[in-house]
Amino acid sequence: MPGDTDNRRQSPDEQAGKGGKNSADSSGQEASYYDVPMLKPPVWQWEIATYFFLGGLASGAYILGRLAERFGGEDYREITRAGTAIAAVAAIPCSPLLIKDLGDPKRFHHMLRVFKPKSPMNLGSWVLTACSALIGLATVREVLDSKQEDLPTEAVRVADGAINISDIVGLPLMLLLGSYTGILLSATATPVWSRNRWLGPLFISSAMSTGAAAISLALEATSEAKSPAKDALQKVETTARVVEGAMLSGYLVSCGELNEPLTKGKFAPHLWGGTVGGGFMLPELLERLPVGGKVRRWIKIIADMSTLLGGLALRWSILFAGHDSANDPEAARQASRPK
Amino acid sequence: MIKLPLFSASQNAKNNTLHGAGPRPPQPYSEQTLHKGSRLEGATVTESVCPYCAVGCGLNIYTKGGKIIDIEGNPRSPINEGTLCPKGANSFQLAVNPHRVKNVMYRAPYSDHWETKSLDWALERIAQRVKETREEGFKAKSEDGLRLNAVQNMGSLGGATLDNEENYLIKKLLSGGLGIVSIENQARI
Amino acid sequence: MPGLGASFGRGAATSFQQDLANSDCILIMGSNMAEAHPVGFRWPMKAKEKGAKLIHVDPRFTRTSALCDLFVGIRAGSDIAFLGGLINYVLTNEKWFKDYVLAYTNASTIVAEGFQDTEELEGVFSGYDPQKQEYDASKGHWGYEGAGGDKPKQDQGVEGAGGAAEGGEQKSQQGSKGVHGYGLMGGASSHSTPQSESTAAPAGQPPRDPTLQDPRCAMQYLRRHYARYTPEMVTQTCGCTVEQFLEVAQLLCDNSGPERTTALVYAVGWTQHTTGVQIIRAAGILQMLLGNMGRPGGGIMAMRGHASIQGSTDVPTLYDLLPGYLPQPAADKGHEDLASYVKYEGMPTGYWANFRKFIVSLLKAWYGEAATPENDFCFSWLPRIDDDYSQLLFFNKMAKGEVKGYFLFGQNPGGGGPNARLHRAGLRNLDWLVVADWFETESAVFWKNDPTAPPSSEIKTEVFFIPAASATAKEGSFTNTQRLLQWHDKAVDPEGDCRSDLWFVYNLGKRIKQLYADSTDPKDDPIKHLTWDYDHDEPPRLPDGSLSRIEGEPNASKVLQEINGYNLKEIDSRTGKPKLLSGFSECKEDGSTACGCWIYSGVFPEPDRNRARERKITDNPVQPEWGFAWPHNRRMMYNRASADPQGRPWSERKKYIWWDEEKKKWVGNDEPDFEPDKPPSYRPAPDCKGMDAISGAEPFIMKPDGRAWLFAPGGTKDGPFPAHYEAGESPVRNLLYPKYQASPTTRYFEGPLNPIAHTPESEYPIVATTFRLTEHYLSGPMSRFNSWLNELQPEMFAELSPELAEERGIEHGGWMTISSPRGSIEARAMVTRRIKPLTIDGRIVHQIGLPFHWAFAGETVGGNANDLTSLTADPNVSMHEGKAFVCEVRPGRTGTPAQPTKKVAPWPTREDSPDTPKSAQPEGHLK
Amino acid sequence: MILQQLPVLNELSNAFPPRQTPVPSPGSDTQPLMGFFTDTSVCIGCKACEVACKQWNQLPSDGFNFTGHSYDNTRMLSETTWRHVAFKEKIGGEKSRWLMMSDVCKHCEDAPCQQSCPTGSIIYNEFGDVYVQPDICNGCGYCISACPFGVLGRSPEDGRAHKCTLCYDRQTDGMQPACAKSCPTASIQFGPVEELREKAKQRVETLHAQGNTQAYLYGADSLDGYGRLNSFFLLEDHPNEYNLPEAPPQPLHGQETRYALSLLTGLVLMLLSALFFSKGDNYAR
Repeated sequence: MPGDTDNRRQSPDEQAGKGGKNSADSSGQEASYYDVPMLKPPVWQWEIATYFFLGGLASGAYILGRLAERFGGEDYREITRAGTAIAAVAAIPCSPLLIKDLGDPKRFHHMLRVFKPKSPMNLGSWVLTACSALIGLATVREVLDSKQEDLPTEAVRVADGAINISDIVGLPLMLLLGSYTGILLSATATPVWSRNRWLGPLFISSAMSTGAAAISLALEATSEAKSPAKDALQKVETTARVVEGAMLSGYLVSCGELNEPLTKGKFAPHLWGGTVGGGFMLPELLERLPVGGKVRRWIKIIADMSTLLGGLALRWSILFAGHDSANDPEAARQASRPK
Repeated sequence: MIKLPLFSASQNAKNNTLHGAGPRPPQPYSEQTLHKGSRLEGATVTESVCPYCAVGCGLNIYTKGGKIIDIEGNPRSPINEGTLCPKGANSFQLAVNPHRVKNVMYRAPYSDHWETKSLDWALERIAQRVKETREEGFKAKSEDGLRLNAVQNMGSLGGATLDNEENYLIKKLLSGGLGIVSIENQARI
Repeated sequence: MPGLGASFGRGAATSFQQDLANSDCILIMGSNMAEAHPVGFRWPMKAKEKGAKLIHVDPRFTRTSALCDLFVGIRAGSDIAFLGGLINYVLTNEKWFKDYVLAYTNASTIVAEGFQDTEELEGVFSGYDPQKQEYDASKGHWGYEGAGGDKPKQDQGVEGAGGAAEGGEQKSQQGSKGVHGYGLMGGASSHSTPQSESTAAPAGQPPRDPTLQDPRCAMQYLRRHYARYTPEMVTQTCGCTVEQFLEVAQLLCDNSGPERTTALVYAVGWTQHTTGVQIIRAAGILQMLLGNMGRPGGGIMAMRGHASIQGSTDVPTLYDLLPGYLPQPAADKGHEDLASYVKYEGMPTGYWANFRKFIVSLLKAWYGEAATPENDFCFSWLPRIDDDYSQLLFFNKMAKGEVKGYFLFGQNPGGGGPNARLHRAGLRNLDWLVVADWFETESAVFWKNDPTAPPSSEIKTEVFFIPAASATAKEGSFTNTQRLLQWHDKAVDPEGDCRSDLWFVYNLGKRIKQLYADSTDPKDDPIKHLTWDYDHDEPPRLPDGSLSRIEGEPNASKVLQEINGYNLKEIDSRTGKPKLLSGFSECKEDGSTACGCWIYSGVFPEPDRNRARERKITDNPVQPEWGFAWPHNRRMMYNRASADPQGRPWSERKKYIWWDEEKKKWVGNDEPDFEPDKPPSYRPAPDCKGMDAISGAEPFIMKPDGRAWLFAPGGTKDGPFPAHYEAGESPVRNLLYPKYQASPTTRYFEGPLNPIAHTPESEYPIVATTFRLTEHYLSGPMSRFNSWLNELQPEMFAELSPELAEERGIEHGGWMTISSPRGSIEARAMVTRRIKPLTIDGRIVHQIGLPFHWAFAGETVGGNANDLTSLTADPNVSMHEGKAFVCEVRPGRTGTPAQPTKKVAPWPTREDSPDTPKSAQPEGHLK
Repeated sequence: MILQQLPVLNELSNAFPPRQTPVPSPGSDTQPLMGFFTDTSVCIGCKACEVACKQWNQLPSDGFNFTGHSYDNTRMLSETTWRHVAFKEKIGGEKSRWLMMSDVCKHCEDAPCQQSCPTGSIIYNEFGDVYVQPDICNGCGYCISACPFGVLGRSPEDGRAHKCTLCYDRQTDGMQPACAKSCPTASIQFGPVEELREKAKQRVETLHAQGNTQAYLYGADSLDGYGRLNSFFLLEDHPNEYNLPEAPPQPLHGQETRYALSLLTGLVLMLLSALFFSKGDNYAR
C-alpha cells in the first residue's frame, strides 16, 4: 500500500549523508536520532480513506435531503429522495470497510462495548450506528412514500412524523458523522493532523459539497429538465466548495512546514490535481461555461463527478500524507517543540 | 465509562497538569484482566547458575508440567542480586530452542548429509573407534627410552563450559584411564 | 593466569567481584567489563556511586569507557609500556606503600650474582639462547642470592642437579624440549605456578637488604628496569597524551595507601598477547608497590570468560596438569617414579610442602584398591608428556594429518580457534570426531557449510554429533571467576536423546571398560582398574518430585564427593561408606585418603552437605555461606595482607582480617588465608620446613618465601620483569628495545596455513584487535542460534575511524573486506569516532576493532575474525595473540559469503505454559 | 455446543458486559501508582532489559537488520519490542560520551492511547499503568497514531495493538517487571511513582554536585503541558537525541473546540443551504 516509509523528507543526518554522515557518531549535528521515526505511521489504508469519503457523502446527502424537505417544499422533494437514496447507498459499505480495516475484524462489535465520547472513534462508531439507523428509517419512509397509494395513510403519516421528529437529533448526528472523521485525525500525534482545528470543518464542508454534487449528479442523470432544485443545489455546491476551499487553505497554512508531505509529497498530486483542481476549480469552471442544452447537462455531470473525485482525493491525500508525516522524524520533532 | 459525562476526562487532564492524576473513572476490565496473574503461580523453582560467562550469576528456573516456563535472575544471589545481562536473560531461549539438536547425528566419511542414529549405536561405535585408535597410538616408551604410557594420536577439547564433575570424569577417563595426553579446553586460549 | 601465580602464588582472581564495590579507584585495562561482564560491572558501578573513580585504558572507546570517569585510548599491544610507565611513576615519585612493600614483597631480597637485566643486555635478560629462542633461567642466574646451585639449602637435594633453587631450574632446562609446559611451574599452565617457586626459591630466608640500597636487591633492579618508561616514552609507544597518562598515575597513587585501595580489572585483553603473562605480572608489580593486594577494594580481578573456566583449570581438562595444579608427569623431567616426581615438584617450604599428600590422594581416587604403596600408587600408569600438547600445537599437528580421533565438548575450534581456518583444516584431517554440543556449530558442520572448504565428498572425517543436555537439564557445579563453586540443580529432563556430558563420558567409560575387560596387556591396566562407579543409589527425581526418565545418568554428587575426597580408613556410619574429608588438611600421603582435587576438598564435608549447593544469605557482607570458594572458602586470597605486619588493620576504613590477641587467632569476616592461629610475631627457625618456614608476617603462603614477587626468580619463561615488546605482528618498531621487535621467546608456527607478517613494514599497516559484544557469546554457539540475541547484533561489523574510512573509501554501513596474512573476511563498516587514529612515534597508526562472534553456522552468519588471527604462542601458556595483529582494509565484499544454516525462529516456543489459565499466559505469544 | 465454538460468540461473551473496576488515586495507601524510573546516567547499554522483556512476555524477535546506528539494531519500540535501548555516540569535546537509554512505554498519567481507545481495551489498571487488554483490542489502530511517543504497534500476527504492560501479570503476583529486575546497574528502577520521583530528584542533585550538570528529569513533572509520565527518565542530553519529543502533544485535548468549530461550519452550511432551498422555492413560484 502507498504511504509506508519511502517518501520521507530527509532528516539532518540523511542530508549530511552524502559526505557528512559517514559514521555512527553524529556529534555536532542538530539533536536527532538518526533517521528513525519518532512516531508510528497510521495503520489506516484505503478502506479508511474511502470510508471517510463515503461517510461524508452520506452525511452531506442526507442533510441536504432533509433540509430540502423541511425548507424547500414539494419542488425540492426530488432532492430529498435522491439524497436519501445516495445516503443509503453510501452508508451501506461504511461498516464493512471499517470492519475490514480492523486488525481483528471478528471483534468489530467491541467498538460498541463502551460509550466513550472522549474517543472520537468510539463516538464515531455510535454516531455511525445511529446514522445508519436514521438513514434506514428515511429510506423506509421514502419507499413508503413512493407507494403511498397502496398503503394505509396512517402508516405513511407515522413514517413522515417519525422522520420529521428525528431531524431534531438526526441533523446534528449527521453533522457529527461528516466531521468526526476530521476530528479523529486531529486527535492523533501525526504531525500533519495533530491538534488541527481545521480538519473537522474541512471534512464537514467537503461532506456538504460532495453530498450536493452527488444529488445533483443523480438529478441530472434522471432528468434533463431544469428545475429550481438543481439551481438551488448549484448554489449549495458552490457555497460548500468555497467554504471547503477556505478550510483547506486554513488547514494548510496552519500546518506550516508540516504540510509538506501533503503539498510536496507523494500525494501532492492528489491534493492539487484531485481536490483543488478536480474538486474546486474544474467544476466551478465548467459550471460557468456559457453553454446550454444537452452539452450543459453533460458538463454538469462531469463537474459533479469531478467534485466527488475531489472529495475522495481530499481524504486520500490527507490520510496518506499522515503516513509520511508520521514517518518523518524531523516533522515529529518540529511538532513537539515547546510552544 | 458509560457514566462518564461528555469531555469530563479533559477535566481530569487539567488536574494532571497540576501534578495529580485525579480520581480516574472506573475502568472496563475484561474477563482476563479480572483474573490477571503470572504464570509462575504453582511453578516449581530450581536454583541454578547462568551457563554463559564466568561472573556466575544465580538463576531461578521455573518449571511446570515438566517444562521450563521461565528463567530469570536469582534475587538471593550475592553476585547478581537478581539481575542478568542479555545473554543470561536469554537462558530460556538457550534451553527451549527449535534449533537444538535432539537426536544423535552421524556423518559417514565423504558423505554430504547427517543420518539420525540411536545413542546406543553411537556409544558402541565411538568406544570401538577409541579402542582402535588407542591400540594404534599407544606408546609405552619414548624414542629415548623414557616412560610415556601415552596416547598421542587422540585428543579432547572443551571443558570451560562444562561442570567440574564433567571435567573431572573427562580427565580421569581419557588421561588416567586411556592415557590420552592432549586434553585441552578454552582456558589456555 | 601464570602472571598472577608468579607474582602471588595462585593463578586466580585474588578477590571477589562484590568487593570491587569497596574500591576507591578501579583501573579497568585489557577488559571491556561493561560489555563482556555486565553483571560483574554492577560492582564497579556501586563503587562509582560511592565516589570511586573508574578508569578505562583500552584501544577502543567502549560501553565500559562510556561509564568510566576517565578513558585513555592506547594502541593494542602497548600495555606493558603503559603499566611500566605507571611503575616508574610510582617509584620515581616515591609513591609506593613503604611498610607494605618492605614487609610483604621481595623488594629487599638480593638477586643472585650474574643476573643481568634488559637494560644491560639491550632487550633481553641473562640466560637467553638465541638459537633455541628461549631462556635458561639457571644460566641467567634468575634466582635469589645464596639459593644458587653452589649453596644448596634444600636438603632433600634434587637428583644430581645441584639441588636447591637454581638446581631446580636445571630441571626446567632438562625438561625443556623446545616446548613449554611441564608441571605447574614455569607457568606451564595458565594457572597457579607454585612449582617454579620451588625451582627458584630457596628454603629458609634468602639474604635481604631492608634499606633497599644494595644494587642487587630486587627493588634496585626494578628501578633501573623501568627508569626509561617515562611518560614521554609511554606516550610515544601507546599513543595517548602525557596528560592522560599522568592523570591515571595520579588517580592510582591518590587512591592507594593505608586508607584507600585501588583495584585492577583485566580479562583476555591482557592475556591474548605473546606478552600476556608479563602484562599481568606488570599489573601485579604495580599493585604490590601500591600495597593493594589482599586488601578490601584492592587486588587484581581477572574476569574470565566461561561459566566454569576457572573450574576447568582447577579440575583441569588440560594436558599439562592434574587436578589441583599438580603437574602432569613428564617423560624427561625425572618423573620416573613417585618419589622423584615429588622431589622434583614438591617444595620444602610454604604450602606446597604437602605435595605428596595430594598426588597420592589423587592416585587413590583414580585407581582405588589397585593403588598401593608397594606399586607406587600406580604412579607409572599416568601418561607422560614429552611435548606441547596444547590446543594450538595439537591442531597444527592435526592439520598435517598426524591425529586420528578427537572429542569436542562444548567448544568450537572451527569457529573460535585462533586461525580458525587452520583449525578446520585440522578437523578435516581427522579419522573421527565426536562433537557433543547443543547446536550444529561450525565444528559440527565444517564438512558441509564452510564456504572456504573443499566439497563434502573430499572430506574423510567421520562425525558423531552427540546432542548435549543444557545446563538446565543436568546437575553439577560451575566455578566462577572468583573461584566460587556453585551447584546447579537439574530442573527438567533433557529432551529426546540429549544427554549431559557426564552421562556421555560415564557411559562411554563403561563401554570402553567392557571392551578392555578381558585384556591382559599391562598397558590396559589403568582403564581396567580405573574406579568408575557413580550410579545413583535410588532412581533420581526431578525437583517437582517426578521420576527422571533418563536411564544411566550418573550421580554428579558422587563425583563431587570423590573430588572432595574420602578417608578410606574411616567408615561413615550414616552411609556405610568411607568418611568424607572436611578439608585438604586431612589428606594423607600413606594412601589412606582419596581426593580427586585437593584444592576443592571441603566442598562436600558431610554426606548430605554439598557446600557448593548451599545458598545461605547472612549479614556478613562477604556472604561466606553462598557456595564454596577454593581454597577452603577463602573469598579474598592473601587477606593476611589486609593487616599490617603486627596484625592490625592498616586502617579502620580498610579493615578485613586482623589478629585478635585475646582469642589468639586471625579474625574478620572472611576465612583467613593464613594459618588461623599463627601469631604475627611468629618467626621461623632457620631449618623450618613447610608452613613452619613462613613467618607470621608473610601473607603469600604459596610462595616458598611467603612474599609477593616484584622480581620473579621463577614462574615465567620470558623473564623476571615484564618488558615491553611489540606484538608478534605490529606496524610499529619497538621504541624501548630496538634490538628486539617482539618478545624473543614468542613461538610462531609458520606454514602455508599460518603465515606471519613479522616486519613493521609489511603490506598490513593497520593494527587489528578483536573484542566481545554484550549481545553475543564467543564464536556464537550459544548466541547465534538465538533470535533474541541475533536481533540485537545481527551482522559482523568492523569498527574503524572516519579518517581511515575516508582514506580507504569505505562507507559507514557498507561492506568492507579485512585481510591479514591468514586470509580475508568481509564485514559491515561501523565507522565511528570511538576509534581514533593514534600518533605513534611521530606517525599516524590506524586501529580497527573486530568482534569475533560470527562464522558460517547459525541464524546469523558472517566474517569470522578468527579466520584472521594467527597461531602465535606465548612461551608460558601457548596463549595465542588475538588482541593485536596486523591487517589491511578495503571497501567491498569477499567472494564467498556464507549463508545462514538455520531459518530464523522468532519464538523459542508458542506453546502455552502447562497448567496455567489463559489470563496468566505470556502476552507475547500473539495467538 | 457447536455454537460456543464459533469465535464470534466467544468474543461476544468477552466484550459484554464490561466489568467496572475502580483505579486508585495516586498516593492511595492501599495501592500506590507503580512506574519506572530509567536513569540513563548508569545505563551500560547491555540490552538485558530488551531480552528479559522478550523472555518474560515470550515476544518474538523482530528480524535482523544491521542499522549502523551505533549499537542499536532494533531501532524503536514496537508491538514486539517493549524495551528498546537507544545509542548515541557523542565523541570528542571535553569528555567523550556514549548516550545509552532504555526506552519504554511512558505509562502517561494522561494517556492519549487510553483516551483514544474506542473499545475500552486500553485501561488504567489497578497499578495506574496503561494496559492494553489483549482479549478486547480489535486492532483499530487509533492508539498507534494517538501516542506521541510512537510506542504502540499493531502485530501482523494477531492484528492487535501491543505495548509494554509494565509486567501487569508479574505485578499482580507481587513481582517487579522483568526489565527492572534484570537491569544490572539499576538504570531501570521500579516502584511507587511518588517515591521514584523523590529518588530521581535526589539523583539529579547528586549528579549536579558531581559536575554532571547536563542531567535532568524527563517526564517526572509535566512536559510543557503534557501530563506526567509514570515511567520517566533521567536524561543527559536533549530529548531528541534519544528520539523523545521535547513537548509531546496531547492530541485528545481540545476536542471540544474542534467539535464546536466543525458543528458551526456545518450549521452555517446548513443554514445557507436551507436559505437557498427556501429562496429558490419563492423564485420558482
